[in-house]
Amino acid sequence: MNTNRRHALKTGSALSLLTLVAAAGWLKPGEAAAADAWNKSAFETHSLDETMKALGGSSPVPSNDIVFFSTPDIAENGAVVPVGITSKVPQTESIAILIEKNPNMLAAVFDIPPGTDPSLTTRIKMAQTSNVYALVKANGKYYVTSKEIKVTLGGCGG
Amino acid sequence: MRTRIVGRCVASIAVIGIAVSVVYGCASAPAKNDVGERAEAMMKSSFKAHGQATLARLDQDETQRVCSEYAERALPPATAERIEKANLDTIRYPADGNLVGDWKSGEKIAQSGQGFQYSDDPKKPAGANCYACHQLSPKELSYGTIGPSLYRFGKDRGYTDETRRYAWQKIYNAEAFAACSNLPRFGYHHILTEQQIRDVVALLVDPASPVNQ
Amino acid sequence: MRTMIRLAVAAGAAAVFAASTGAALGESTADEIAKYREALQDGNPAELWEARGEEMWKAPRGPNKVSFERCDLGLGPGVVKGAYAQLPRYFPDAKRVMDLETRLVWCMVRQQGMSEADALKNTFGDGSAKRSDLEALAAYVASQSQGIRMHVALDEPHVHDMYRLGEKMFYYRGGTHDFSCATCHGDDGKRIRLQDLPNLTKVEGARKAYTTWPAYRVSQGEVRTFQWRLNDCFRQQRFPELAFGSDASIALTAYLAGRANGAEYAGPAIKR
Amino acid sequence: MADPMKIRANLVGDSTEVKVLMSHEMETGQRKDAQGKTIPAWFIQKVKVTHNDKVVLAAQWGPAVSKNPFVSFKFKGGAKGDKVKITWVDNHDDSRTDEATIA
Repeated sequence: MNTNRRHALKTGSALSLLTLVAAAGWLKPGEAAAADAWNKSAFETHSLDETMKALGGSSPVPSNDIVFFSTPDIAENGAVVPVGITSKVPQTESIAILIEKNPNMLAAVFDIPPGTDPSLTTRIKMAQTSNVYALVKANGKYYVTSKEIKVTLGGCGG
Repeated sequence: MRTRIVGRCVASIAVIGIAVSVVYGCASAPAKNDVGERAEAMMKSSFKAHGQATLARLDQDETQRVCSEYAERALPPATAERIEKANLDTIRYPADGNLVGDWKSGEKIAQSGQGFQYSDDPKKPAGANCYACHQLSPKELSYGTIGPSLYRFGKDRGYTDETRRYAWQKIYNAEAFAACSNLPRFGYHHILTEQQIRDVVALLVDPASPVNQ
Repeated sequence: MRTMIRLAVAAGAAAVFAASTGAALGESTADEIAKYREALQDGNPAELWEARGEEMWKAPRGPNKVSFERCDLGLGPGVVKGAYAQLPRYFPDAKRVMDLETRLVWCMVRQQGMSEADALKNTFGDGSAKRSDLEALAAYVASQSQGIRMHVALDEPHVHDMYRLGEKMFYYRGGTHDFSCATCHGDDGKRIRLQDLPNLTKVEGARKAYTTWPAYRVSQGEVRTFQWRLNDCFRQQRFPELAFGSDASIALTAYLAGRANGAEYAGPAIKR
Repeated sequence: MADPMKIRANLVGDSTEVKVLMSHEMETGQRKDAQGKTIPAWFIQKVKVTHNDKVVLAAQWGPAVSKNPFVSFKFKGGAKGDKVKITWVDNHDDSRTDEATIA
């Protein structure tokens, strides 16, 4: 929907923290993520501060060419939050999902080889209402978009 | 033979194997209480005590019994009046006369659905789970609609002694105002403590409460 | 530094929140929840339970090394196609009205030679590593009734009697909170928090609700059966625990399944 | 032994649409059991999808991917009857490979 406006609102915080993850080196150019050892350090960024320490590298550019689809603004339950991401950035190599307020920010990284559509859906856990970032690596550069997903309380005994 | 069976049809079901037509005969026969008694007996043998939820919870008081009986038809006005009067008589007020506590604590109580389930720790304070059924603070998107919206409860009614007293009574025992209401009797059943009721009253009637913004 | 970042993020989040909560809040919330539910439909993990259940159905089990292919769910030994849509039903061999789960336990004990305690060991999975065979078996059997119309034999006297007892139970108020099933499920268009409550006193409501169970509950990461649904409703009603396979559980199931008659079975579904 | 995956691979136009459900706890390592003891982390870390030995999707996951993970995506070059093979490896070094035929 209105990724643009949302972007404008929080570019400041989004950009710095994403840079960090990118800089933490979770992807090496030209290599499939699955071929590498699991990138422990990238998956163990607990807070903004911690990610901050790894600052360096180029900032991801906010992009309207990354779009969330089949991703509701409100999740009825945080244990399963459907997320769909499409990248129209040419030469997209990988798509990552980050959840700002989760204990560990990075949820998943997908490598997209040539011939595979830069578009996928999956499901993530969210500890609470948070911004969710779709980070795309294309032709060696990073691009980002984000949206807030609210996690609601449910049930009669909770 | 047919008439006799229909007349005492529930007893017959229990004793004989019964024919289909007889069963349908029962549906229109005035033997409802007998089905009710059998249902009650069946429940008592089908539930098991678990933690704080003992089998005594299946024993109905007069209000529960009458409200179950009339669940599918209109409650006669005289019966409704009798129930309301009996429940009004159960309402107790704080010795110091202070009905209004802290709305912030009231908000927490309104959010919590813990308490009295067999899975709950009986040592922990219970919540009132108001948001399960009511809209209160407009900041909480996740609210239910079984009960009416209570947004602006105090503002709309006026911040008067009368409003405060009504809020206390409603929370303490709602059956005093509307027989067979869905609202639990938080005071009568000792679900909430005196202080907790004060705090929930505050959530409803304090001009500073988010409910009245 | 730390505080500054936090503040910046908080301010951003607050601004987004303010921007997205307009006047038609209730409506947009409902729309987004509907989108959430729709997005879940694409892949239902209940299929993993169905696959596991099918394997269990066909494998020799228990001390007698007998598979469920000898188990008669009412349509003949081993017949699963359409069986769930006709349950609960009266079983002359057990002299009892049984629902699916009760019948599965009966087959485990009578045919496979398991002790009742063993058969009832894991009626419900714990949401973690302890899984329930019954939930998987129920998911499989129920999946074999997809698209088949519910047809509980209400003209059978035993079933009809259970139906009427179940109806009574539905309206039985009790416990510390004065709740009955009807407290939450007796009116149209109501919800608890954001969860829509089917009005089970109406045929349309009962049809829509009953035909989705068993269901994968994303909040629990388990497929839950109708026995579980009733058990957990009564827990939240602040009642004592409804015993698995008890007469009361079957009576209430007969009432709700019977009211769903005529509707196509559409489970196992995926739900919050 | 882990349960089999449920894989669907269908030709839609010139793309193969893959949908996969995996049976896995995806335990975060942050939850506590009834006794208050932390339940250790247990989750899929790597996923690889191949078509005719060519990798069509590769992923690394943390424990924030939901229990019983689901992924859907599309790739070009598949034909009816071809196999799509999926492998996951978790943090216990347990792994599972399943395949499906493109329909």
